[in-house]
Amino acid sequence: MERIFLDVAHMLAGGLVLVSFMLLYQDRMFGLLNVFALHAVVLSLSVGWQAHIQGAPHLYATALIALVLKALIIPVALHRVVIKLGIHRTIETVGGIGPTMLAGIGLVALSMVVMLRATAAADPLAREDLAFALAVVLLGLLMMVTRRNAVSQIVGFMSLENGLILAATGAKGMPLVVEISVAFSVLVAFIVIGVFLFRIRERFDTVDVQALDDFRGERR
Amino acid sequence: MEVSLAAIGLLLGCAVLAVTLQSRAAATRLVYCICLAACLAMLAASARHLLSGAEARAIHLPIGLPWIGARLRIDELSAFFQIVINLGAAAASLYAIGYGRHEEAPERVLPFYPAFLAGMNVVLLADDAFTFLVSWEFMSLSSWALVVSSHRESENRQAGYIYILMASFGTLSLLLALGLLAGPTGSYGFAEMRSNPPSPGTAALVLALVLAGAGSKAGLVPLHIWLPLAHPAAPSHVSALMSGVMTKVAVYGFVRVMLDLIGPPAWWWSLPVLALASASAVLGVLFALMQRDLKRLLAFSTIENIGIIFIGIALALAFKASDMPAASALALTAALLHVLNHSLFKSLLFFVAGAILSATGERDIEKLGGLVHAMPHTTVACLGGCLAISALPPLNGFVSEWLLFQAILLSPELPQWGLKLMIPAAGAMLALGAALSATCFVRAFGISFLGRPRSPVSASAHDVDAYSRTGMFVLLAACVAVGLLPGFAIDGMAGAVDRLVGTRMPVQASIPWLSIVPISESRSSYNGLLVFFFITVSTIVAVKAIHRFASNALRRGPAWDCGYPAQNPQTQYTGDSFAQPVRRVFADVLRARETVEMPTPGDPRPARLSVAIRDLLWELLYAPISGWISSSAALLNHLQFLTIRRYLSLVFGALVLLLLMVAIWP
Amino acid sequence: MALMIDLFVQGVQMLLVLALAPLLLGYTRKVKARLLLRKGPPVLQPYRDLLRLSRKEVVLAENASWIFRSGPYMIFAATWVAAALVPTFAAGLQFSWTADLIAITALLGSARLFLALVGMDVGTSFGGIGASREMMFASVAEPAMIMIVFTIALVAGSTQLSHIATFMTSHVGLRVSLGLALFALIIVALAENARIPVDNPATHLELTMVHEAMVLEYSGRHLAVIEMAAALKLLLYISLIGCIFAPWGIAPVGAGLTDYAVGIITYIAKLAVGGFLLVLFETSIAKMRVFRVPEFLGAALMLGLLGTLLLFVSRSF
Amino acid sequence: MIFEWLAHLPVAPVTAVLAIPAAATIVLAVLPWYRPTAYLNVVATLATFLAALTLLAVRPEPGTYLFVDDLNIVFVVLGTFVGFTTSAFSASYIAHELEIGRLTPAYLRFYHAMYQALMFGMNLALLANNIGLMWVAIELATLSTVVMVGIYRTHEALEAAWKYFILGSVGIALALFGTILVYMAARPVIGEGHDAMVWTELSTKAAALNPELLNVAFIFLILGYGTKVGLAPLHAWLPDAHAEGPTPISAVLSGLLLNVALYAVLRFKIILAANPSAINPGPLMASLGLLSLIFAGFMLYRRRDIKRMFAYSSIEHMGLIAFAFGMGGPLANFAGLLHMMMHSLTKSAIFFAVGHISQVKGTQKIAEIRGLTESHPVLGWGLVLGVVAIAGLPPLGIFMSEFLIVTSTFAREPLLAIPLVLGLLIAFGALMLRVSEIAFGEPVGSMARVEASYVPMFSHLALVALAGIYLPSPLVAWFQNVARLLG
Repeated sequence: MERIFLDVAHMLAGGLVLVSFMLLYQDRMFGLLNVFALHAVVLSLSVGWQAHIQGAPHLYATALIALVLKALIIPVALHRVVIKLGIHRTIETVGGIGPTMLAGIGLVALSMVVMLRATAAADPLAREDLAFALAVVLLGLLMMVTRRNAVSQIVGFMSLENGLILAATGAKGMPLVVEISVAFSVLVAFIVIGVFLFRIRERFDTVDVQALDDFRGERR
Repeated sequence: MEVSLAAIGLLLGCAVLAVTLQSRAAATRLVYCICLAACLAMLAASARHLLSGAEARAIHLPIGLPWIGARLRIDELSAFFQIVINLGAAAASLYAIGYGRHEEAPERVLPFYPAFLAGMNVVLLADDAFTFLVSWEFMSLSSWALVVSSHRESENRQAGYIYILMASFGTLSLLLALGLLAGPTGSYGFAEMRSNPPSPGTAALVLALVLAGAGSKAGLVPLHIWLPLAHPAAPSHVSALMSGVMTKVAVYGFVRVMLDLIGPPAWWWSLPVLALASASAVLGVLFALMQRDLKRLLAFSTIENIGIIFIGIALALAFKASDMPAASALALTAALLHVLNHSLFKSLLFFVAGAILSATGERDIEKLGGLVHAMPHTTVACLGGCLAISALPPLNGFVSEWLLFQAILLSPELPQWGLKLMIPAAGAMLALGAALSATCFVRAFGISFLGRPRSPVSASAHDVDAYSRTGMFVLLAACVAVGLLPGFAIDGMAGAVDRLVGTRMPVQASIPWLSIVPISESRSSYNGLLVFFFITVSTIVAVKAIHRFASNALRRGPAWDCGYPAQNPQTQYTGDSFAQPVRRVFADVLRARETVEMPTPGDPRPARLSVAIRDLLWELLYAPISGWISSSAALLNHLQFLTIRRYLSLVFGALVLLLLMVAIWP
Repeated sequence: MALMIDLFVQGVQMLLVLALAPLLLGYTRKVKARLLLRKGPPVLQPYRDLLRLSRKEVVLAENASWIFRSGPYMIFAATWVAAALVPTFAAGLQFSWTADLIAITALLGSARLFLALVGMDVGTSFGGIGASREMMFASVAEPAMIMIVFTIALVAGSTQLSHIATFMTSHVGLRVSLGLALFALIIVALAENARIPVDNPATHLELTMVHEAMVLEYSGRHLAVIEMAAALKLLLYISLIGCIFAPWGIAPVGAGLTDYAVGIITYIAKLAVGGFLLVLFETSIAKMRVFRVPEFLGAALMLGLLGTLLLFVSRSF
Repeated sequence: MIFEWLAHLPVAPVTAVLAIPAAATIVLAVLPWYRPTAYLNVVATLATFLAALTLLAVRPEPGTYLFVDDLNIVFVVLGTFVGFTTSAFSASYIAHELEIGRLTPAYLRFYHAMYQALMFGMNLALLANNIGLMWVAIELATLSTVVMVGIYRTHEALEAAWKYFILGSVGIALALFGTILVYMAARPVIGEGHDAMVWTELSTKAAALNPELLNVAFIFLILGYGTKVGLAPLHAWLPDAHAEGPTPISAVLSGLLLNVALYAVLRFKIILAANPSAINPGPLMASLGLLSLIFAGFMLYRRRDIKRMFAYSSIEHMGLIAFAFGMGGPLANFAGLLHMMMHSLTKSAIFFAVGHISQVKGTQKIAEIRGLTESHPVLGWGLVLGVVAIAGLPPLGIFMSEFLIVTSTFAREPLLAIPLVLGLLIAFGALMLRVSEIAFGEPVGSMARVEASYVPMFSHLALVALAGIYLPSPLVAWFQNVARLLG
């Protein structure tokens, strides 16, 4: 029985990493949003599974939040943003998809090395989870720094945060997980609202910092 | 000791008071009177301590660095320097009672002046590293505020900036040096430092750091660049303090560390000191000779005198290292005596410059001339000061340099070859410096006081008020007194010398006819009093004889000048033309370039001669540093203008890097 | 009683130098004229000149200050005191210890400083030229002089002239550094006394003149005093060279009358020889351009430094 | 007797320190009129400060969520004090902003509410006995400052707020991962559940925790919270956030928020330092600090905006403090604490002065501010005093801490002292250059006199000056055993 638990958990966590790679691979806006919804679904499944095997009912709440907020509301909202701002064309990446994927693989390897070394003592479940979670976090960051487009950066941030949730739930018996996930949802909500309100945020880069600093007289 | 503390407290209180009543008219007089009183009190107290030969007194205040507190201590050395400081400070305050009235913005001077005096006095009394450095930097800070007191001229702001920068560079070097002496245990008290001398390597480092720290404050070449900028920028009585007195505080710092705290010296320590000192002695006066600005000229000559003092200290170090206490005592006495003398005549000359400034509004000697008629009293004071600083008998400047020459003549006994070759060269530099300074001050006095007025302001000048005159003549009297009776000064400072090098010069007061004998009658002796007496007598004889036997007829007429028709004052010899021969002789050192632009015949344009003097040190040392800093600032400045994504990449990169480190961590 | 004698001898010395100075001047002029196959003025001419000058009235420039008027006396006094302190015919005079060789050099420096100042007082261009050049020469000559003093002092172990004289008479052989010092001292002496090749004492109204340019504005008694001072200076230097490098016949400390007599005679002889050599040198050389002079004096400085270094080094053998 | 009277207070001080700002947040959010709210804001912060002071007297037992010990009480008292003075300053400042119409009453309400929220967040973060709770609190504080930075809603303000927000969120995320890792490291030892996130537990059992996990955790934590501290290369948000937000917020950011983040880092440093087989966190902190010091020193030269310049000087000093704590040892830790306190006071005083200046002159451009000591003597000399203090000149407090840092470093690691001294000199040169431009010379711009009160500014400066000359021995003793606590 333990075995099954472990394999399923492992499968789900690994699935999350896989979906992160799919996110990295995506080069169309809507596709990206859909894949992110998938990401959230996998996360909520994994969290739910953890809740089941740890017998920690409060984790179901986390799973639910993840499902509702990240798999439904936010993707839809971002969809509308994309349409509103008319940026549903391709996503400019920095340094192409291929190298990015390679880098991603390197990051996964790194996280494996770091974590499996570190958690030699901990129980296997936790080890797997932590390693995958770190991988997801790093991939999320990688996505943020390799995408020029605001929406895809937000997506990257949210996938990063999914990794955190995964880690939090993987850490058996960790308190405050729900609160933390709520807090993060607030953060994400802020970001989305920000994109809504400040139209200037079409891209992080479009705020022509140079112009601003000329205006401030900062540049010589 | 208590007197000094009370006086320092009084000064600080006075500073606060000045802040409150800076607006009122009487403030100036009140503040300077208080300063005068405090300085006189400290002068008396320290003189009593020095002459009574009392034991060192220490006081421990529960302020400053916790678990150490502020330790204050007065021994012969600090007492001697306190005398020097407060003599100059008292004269300056007296002078300023009158001079301060010409200040256009007194509220920028009054609060800082007493603070400056207090700071200098605390440095002399400090007995632990923290108190020492705090007061040291406080002194710099308050004098910085005084330098920028007339802040509307951009060059004053520039001067103040360079000054405060160099000052805190010096403070940091001293901080490191004292940190080394204190050791990892952090025993910052001077007593602990004395008790455990550092290892040779550490000592060498300390020497370098102290040379940088105290040297930059004293104005040793090549750390002198701030001095000729900052000293003239301040009000004249403050310039007098900075040049005549504050540099002595720096000398005190050097002596305190190198001859007292650090323990027995090594012979080669004197080599770098000697090199820098002789360089200062010559370069300072050479540049002084080229200046048109009277106060800047005086500032440069300060560099020269500092060089002379440090030559003496270097000799003292060398003799002490090779265990020749008598010679060491002689050299140190010469240095300390010159400390006293320079503080006297340099302050005097700055007072004169201030008097000229307030009378004519000019600092440029090319615009002066003929002041001998307009300002008779100032003329006398200036003439005395010039004679003294030119090291001419029977005034005081000569005595200290004479003693220094005597010390140099003892150096063949030294075993080390490096010193054998170095010291005569230093002696030649010293003589060269003395001769050049005579030239320099003939120029300064002759151009500004003699001849015919070169500008209406100098024709219509009037002598300064009584306070300023008194301030000047007090110092002049002191110069004469030390010059005629040097024996008493030497005996007075014997205690300090004894404490530092273990012995003292033979007692001078008991020698017949009050002459001074450094080592033995047969070797050398000098009697300022008799020289003065003879000169006076023979002058009187000559005058009497002439007026007895020769005709007393006298007729005023136009100047003969080889029969040339009387020309207007502009045709007089100018300061630049006076300096021209020396400029040509030392052209390689000064990098002087003269360009003559001679219009073709028939062309009405005037011919022009323009002289450019380049300061190599600035070009080779300081310009590159500042250039490097600004270029790297420009380079790094690009980091201000990245996009958020790029900043994120920085974070990401840092994260991956550290993770890799952990991954490969054993 | 002994003090009385000492004071008397000291007084004799002071009067002697005063009396001999113009004579030396006249003597040199005479010899020079003879060497140039001219008849030349009588030897006593300088005395006459001084008398004549002192009888004339003084014509003073309008803006001449008190410094201009008191200057000559200062210069004269300083020079006279310096000359009085050099052992001429007797060592160990009463006040010989008042000032050593360094102090004497510095006394001459004071005299020079006043000379330069009075040159600038009236505010004529010639005075300025003279003053600036004089000071420029001095600023090279003085270090040279100090180096010479070092050399001698290191040999004699004293800077006290009478001690040096006695030391030299007794036990000192030929020394390389002494030779260098002598050479340097001669150069300095030529420069200090404004002799050819540095300056021409006989010139007037010539842009290269130095000493004359400074005293251009003087007349009457003032000029007389200045001339006297100049003559004293020449005497001083010759007797300096004499007492250091040819100290024979100088009466030792506490000597009898005969010794003094011998001393005076040998002294006068020394002056005669020195003056003759000086003139000989002057007639055989041409005056050099002003800006060659610093090199000339720089040579003296180098020689002095070399002598000192040699001694410093030889001390350790 | 005052103490037992305190002991019988209706509310425990700890709760008061948190409850007052929380309540004030809600009240201020609903109150419509702005002038009373400003005063209410001051009153609330004053009450918080008093409550914090009572913590000195009566120290409650460590609870499950909150606790008070020597370390965090330093920060709490300092923070609440600066919060109080800053609110006093902002009362007059904001009124002026309202007059010139940069803010509307509605935004002002929002502003005051957020101010209290910020105070609440910071106090909670400091008093939290639970690393998760602390994380939440710091996030709250961050969000409240984000909206205040953007409150002027100008192009630049929004841009700055956004930059702050994004970088801050990433930092927060990293910090959370680190927190989780610490929990994982503690779980085998302390057991599942809440206890494994409690400071008191963690610090007592620190030696037994899993070292490898702690290493990884510390990397995430120092990067996460270090972003808040503003250590280079994580500093990017700081200058713009300081420059574009309202000046009181700049003062609070520099004076408080950076300290809070630093406090978090210190807490974890203690745990790591107590674990023998974990990597020594000191060198990492020290090198990051040194990097920030030198980097900021160079950046100071090209600044045109006065607030941004002082923001960079904050980076410099945070680097210095981090360096001191990284060096460790009783002397350096003492110096670090002292320096942190002095820097908070001085820097907020400087920002008060800058606020007055920018309101009088109507600009933040250094080039348009000249001759201040002549046009506004009190303000100008106040600024000069502040800059002289921040530049580390005696007799002001920062000189003492810098003296201790440099000498102790030079005695232990001479090679580290050289870049340290160079960095200090470089920064010093830049600061003095700018201040002599601002304070001296021909005055330009408006000569209007300053309405706002100088009391907050000069009270800070007076404290700094006093500390430079005399440190009361209780404070010294207290700092010393905190330094021992820091190891």
